Amino acid sequence: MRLSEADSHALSGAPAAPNYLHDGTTVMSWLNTRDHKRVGIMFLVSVVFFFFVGGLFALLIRFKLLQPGPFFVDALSYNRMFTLHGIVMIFLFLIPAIPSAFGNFVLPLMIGARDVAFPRLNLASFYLYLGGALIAIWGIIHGGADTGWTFYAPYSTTTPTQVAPILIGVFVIGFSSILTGINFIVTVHTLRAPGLNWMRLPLFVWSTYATSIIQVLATPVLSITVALVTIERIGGFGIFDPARGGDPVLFQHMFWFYSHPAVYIMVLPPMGVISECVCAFSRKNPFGYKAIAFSSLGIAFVGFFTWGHHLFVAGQSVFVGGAFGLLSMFVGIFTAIKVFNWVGTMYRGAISFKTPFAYICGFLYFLVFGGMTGVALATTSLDIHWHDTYFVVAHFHFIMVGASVMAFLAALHYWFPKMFGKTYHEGWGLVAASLIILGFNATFIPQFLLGNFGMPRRYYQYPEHFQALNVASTAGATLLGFGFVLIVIYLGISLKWGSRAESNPWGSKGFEWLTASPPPTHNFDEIPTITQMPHDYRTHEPSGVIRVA
Amino acid sequence: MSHEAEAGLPPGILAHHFSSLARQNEAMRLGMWLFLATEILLFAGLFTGYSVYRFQFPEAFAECSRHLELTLGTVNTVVLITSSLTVALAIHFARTDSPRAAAFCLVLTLLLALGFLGIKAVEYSEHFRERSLPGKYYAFEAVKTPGAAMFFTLYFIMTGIHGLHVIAGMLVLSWILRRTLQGRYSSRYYTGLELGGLYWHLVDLVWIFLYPLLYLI
Amino acid sequence: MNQFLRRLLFLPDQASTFALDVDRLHYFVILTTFAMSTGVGLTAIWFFIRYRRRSETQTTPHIEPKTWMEALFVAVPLMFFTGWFFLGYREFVRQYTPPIDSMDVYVMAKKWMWKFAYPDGPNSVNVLRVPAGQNMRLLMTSRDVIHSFYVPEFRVKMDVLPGRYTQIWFNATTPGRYQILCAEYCGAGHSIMRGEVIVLRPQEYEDWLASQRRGLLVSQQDGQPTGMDFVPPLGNLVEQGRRIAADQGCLKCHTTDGTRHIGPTWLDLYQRRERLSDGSVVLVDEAYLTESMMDPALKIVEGFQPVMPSFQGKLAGPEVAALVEYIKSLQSDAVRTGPSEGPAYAPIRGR
Amino acid sequence: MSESGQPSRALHADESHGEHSHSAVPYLVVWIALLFFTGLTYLTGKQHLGTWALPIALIIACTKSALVALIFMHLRESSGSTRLVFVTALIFLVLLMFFTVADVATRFRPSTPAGAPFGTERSQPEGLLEHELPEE
Repeated sequence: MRLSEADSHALSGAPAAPNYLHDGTTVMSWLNTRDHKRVGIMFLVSVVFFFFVGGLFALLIRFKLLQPGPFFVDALSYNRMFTLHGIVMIFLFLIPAIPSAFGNFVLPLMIGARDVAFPRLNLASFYLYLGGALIAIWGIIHGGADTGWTFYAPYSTTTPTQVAPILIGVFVIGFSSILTGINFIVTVHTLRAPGLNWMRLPLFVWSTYATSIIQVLATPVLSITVALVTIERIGGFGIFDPARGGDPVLFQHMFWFYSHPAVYIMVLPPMGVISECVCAFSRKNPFGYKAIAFSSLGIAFVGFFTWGHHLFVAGQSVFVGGAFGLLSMFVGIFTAIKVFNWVGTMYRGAISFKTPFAYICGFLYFLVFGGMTGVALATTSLDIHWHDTYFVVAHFHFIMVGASVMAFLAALHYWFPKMFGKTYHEGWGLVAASLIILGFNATFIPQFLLGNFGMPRRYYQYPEHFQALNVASTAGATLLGFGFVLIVIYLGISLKWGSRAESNPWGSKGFEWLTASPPPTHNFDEIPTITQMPHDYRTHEPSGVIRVA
Repeated sequence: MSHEAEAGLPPGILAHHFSSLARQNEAMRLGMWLFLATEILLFAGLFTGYSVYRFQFPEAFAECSRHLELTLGTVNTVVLITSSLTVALAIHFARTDSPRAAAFCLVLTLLLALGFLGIKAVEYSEHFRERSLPGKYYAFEAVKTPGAAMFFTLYFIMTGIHGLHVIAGMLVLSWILRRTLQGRYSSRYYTGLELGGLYWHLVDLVWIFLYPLLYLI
Repeated sequence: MNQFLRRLLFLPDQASTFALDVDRLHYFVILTTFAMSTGVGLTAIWFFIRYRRRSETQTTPHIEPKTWMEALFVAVPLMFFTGWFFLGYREFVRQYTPPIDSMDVYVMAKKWMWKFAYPDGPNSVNVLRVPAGQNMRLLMTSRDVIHSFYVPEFRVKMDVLPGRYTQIWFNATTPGRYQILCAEYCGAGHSIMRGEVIVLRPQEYEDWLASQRRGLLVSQQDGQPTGMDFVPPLGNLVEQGRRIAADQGCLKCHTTDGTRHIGPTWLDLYQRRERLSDGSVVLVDEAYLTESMMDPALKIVEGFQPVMPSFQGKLAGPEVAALVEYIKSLQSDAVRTGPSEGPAYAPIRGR
Repeated sequence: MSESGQPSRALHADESHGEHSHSAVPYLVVWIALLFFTGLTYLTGKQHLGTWALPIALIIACTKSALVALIFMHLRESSGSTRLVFVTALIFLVLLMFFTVADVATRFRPSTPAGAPFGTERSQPEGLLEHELPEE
């Protein structure tokens, strides 16, 4: 939903109470803001823009794969396309999407704070993100890398394509991720409203807190790995060069030490969003609040122990492979706990089927299916056949598109009235949701079968017998593309001409709904004193009592 | 929100959204420690590389570390430890309301840091002279065992990145020196100085591990 | 049942001893996954229908899960997952530890082609001939970047790392032609880096070997001869090893008839327990031989002077392989009984 | 505090905590201790003890860093969360190093030949199988 600066003027036309959107409508007031809500909106706009850039690359790749032989593009540009699809989608969309866009907006509201702990740092984090993105785009324009988003040495250190600018871009975006993580951890520790102890924290705050721990502790290792590859490319120091004693598997260890926890950066905030939406739309208290909260922390910590399951087939020792396989099994347990508790939350609730709830059903199915194929991959012997085939591609797309993007859309619709004070058209919402769920299945179920059939990933040309499944997958991909475009259309329309939303359209008892929507710049006139758990629907009165402090 | 208790502070210290100065100090300290955790993990990557290659080429690493300037390395360690002391004393003087002494200690720290970089420059020039350089530039006659180039690759990358952190620490300390001279820090508010000190202590901490691993084993 | 499920899941046919066991675990895991996800989806839909919102002001009870429920949510998945793991890991260890009596083939991956060197057969490009029912071990190395040797029908895959050996083994059961695919991204030609494994009946394999040795097919080069690599087969690896030993001057110091000379004799050297100058004993295997060529001063045999120059930079992978094979062939009783490299649990060396 | 124990002789008891009466004595004492340990590690390092060199050096370095962290960086007086952050960072550092070195150590032996790696393109010219072999 392309909210350029001009749109924000149109928004302010509606005669609403003075809120953060009116508070200064010049471009400078947005670009130089200290308000966590405006930084959140700016992140949201840029994140959605990059989602469509990445999506475009995805459609080009799927279009090429219609034919087994050379078609539409040559090998080198095809390799560049899937590399840039990976980099743009992961570093520019998935990692900042929910923590920086919705986390920035909603977290201070949920804990009853006026702003994040370090507002200037928050703005710096946005500009680091934009700076890194611009450097990466400069690299893309000048030819872009053809190494895959994993930059495996020694190919990444020897290929003549423009890898260095993209590596520097990823390095800078890493800092933006670190600063956001630091900001959220300190905010949750020091800026909670009176009466809001740890056991009353909303579940979205728990999962964003756990994500921030991963962001702070894992991203530096990516920074050093990316820096070493850049040093190797420019200086020829030979740290990953096998001819000089370098060990390519060392690169993979250091890369996956970041990238596996990064997968949990991408999936934990969506789980937080789903916990909120399930409670709000089934109007019931979270079933097993402690279980869901602590399993978020569990995923954050145990996630650091399992990176070796990416190296089962990479020449890693059999003994250490077994250790990593066993540890990977425990991470699956925490996701299972969450799923059972979400479904438990629906039991004896009062479920209203709105668009976010449609995305929740999609999310649940895809998270369980994607998650369990992940655990199947971690059984070491099956990974031998599946590694680096389309089975793995389908697995992580089930989690990233099936779980993360669905939850992103659920969050977008759930907090749309809170952020913009407008309601979207429910009918179109459900149409788009069903289009996306159908298109998603049609795209990635054939890829699971392609993986079983033995088609390796990142293949420009493939043997003929894989063509049928590839054509089916491409058809599904176009359907998926239409679904996303449809969302942009009707959300954009309701931004301009949508009817005004009242302050709590869903009747949800999450803490962020205690204040007006869209909220005033200073969030709360009076900081509320929280008296009960979030989402406690036994009575009607709000879950926080506004007492004169 | 009662701000009277925090009166008597220079303007702009207490941010609007913090309830009390103690809470804001707590937040800044926690934020700084989280940043230090990222620095520790940044060097964790380098130490992993060191331990993997030391495991693969034990003789080459032992032999090469004997060709490093051990005396200069030890002097550097003493210089950094002393600079850690002077930064700690600077914080102590700020807490006991003697900003001039604190400023003097900060100047001492900056001089010691310059000394450290100077000694490092001498060592680097020595390496350039005897061609004991990383990767493809390695042409050191004294050590021919395979894996020797890898030792110097790690030596230059680890000490180089540590040197960058020393320079960053000097910039931070000189910024804090300026604010100390402006009389911003007193026993009621010295958090800014303390955070600068924390960063400098971390730089010293990393060198405490680098020194034995590179020079002595 | 197996064929039905295999075709349902689009699995390639099972042409090696691994395939059947791996596929059985595959069916168990995939069917449980499918059952669990549809179960969760259906419960969600059933809860939605059963507890849909009746009125806008409806309140709902506050329900907390009982501890046994939470324990169940943990125990059931944990049981499944650890069960899968132990079933899978047993198979993984079996698949990555080659049996002692397997026949070795040296594989060299190079940017966008595979080269195979048989110890007692010719070299070939992109075509690997294998006798059916025989355990084959592939010792693989790469010339430039990481490739990955992948034969879907054998359910076999291992990355080929530059600068070091990785090993893999399989026992092809049904004769036929199976595609070798490169599974690790290695540049523009990653998707056309395809070879072929031709599984022959043991008798056919012997005939093919004999014809190769007689040089009948000297001119016909296996697989598609690429321009720069036209290679007339020049006898097998052992002969090439002998020729290199002569050219590089190895035989000036090492004798092949057992007599002591400047360097230790090569007769019966393979699998011998050498006593080193520092008193420790080392088993002579491929790794020790490679290491001694690249870094002779590292381990000196007792009673010999460290005069051997290092061949680092002078010998390429296949040359090293040829020399190792030649040394292996110098057995007094001329029958090579030496076991191939054992599993990865050999004692960890290094200070 | 899970950091390794205090050095035996360095700190004496009369360390007072008052905001104004903060004394500089502990800093000086810690400084002397650090110099002592640097000397200790210098001497043990010079003797090149072989297999015991690494553990000793690491123990001394850990004690020195514990001293710096506890006293110079005021970890002793700071709240539980900052200590937790420091300890977690150390745990993950050890975790990354342990599994990576364990992998290199228990790998299929010829996979990491002690001598320089062979057979890679750039380390030497084109190899044997091609036509350079001298004719019979």
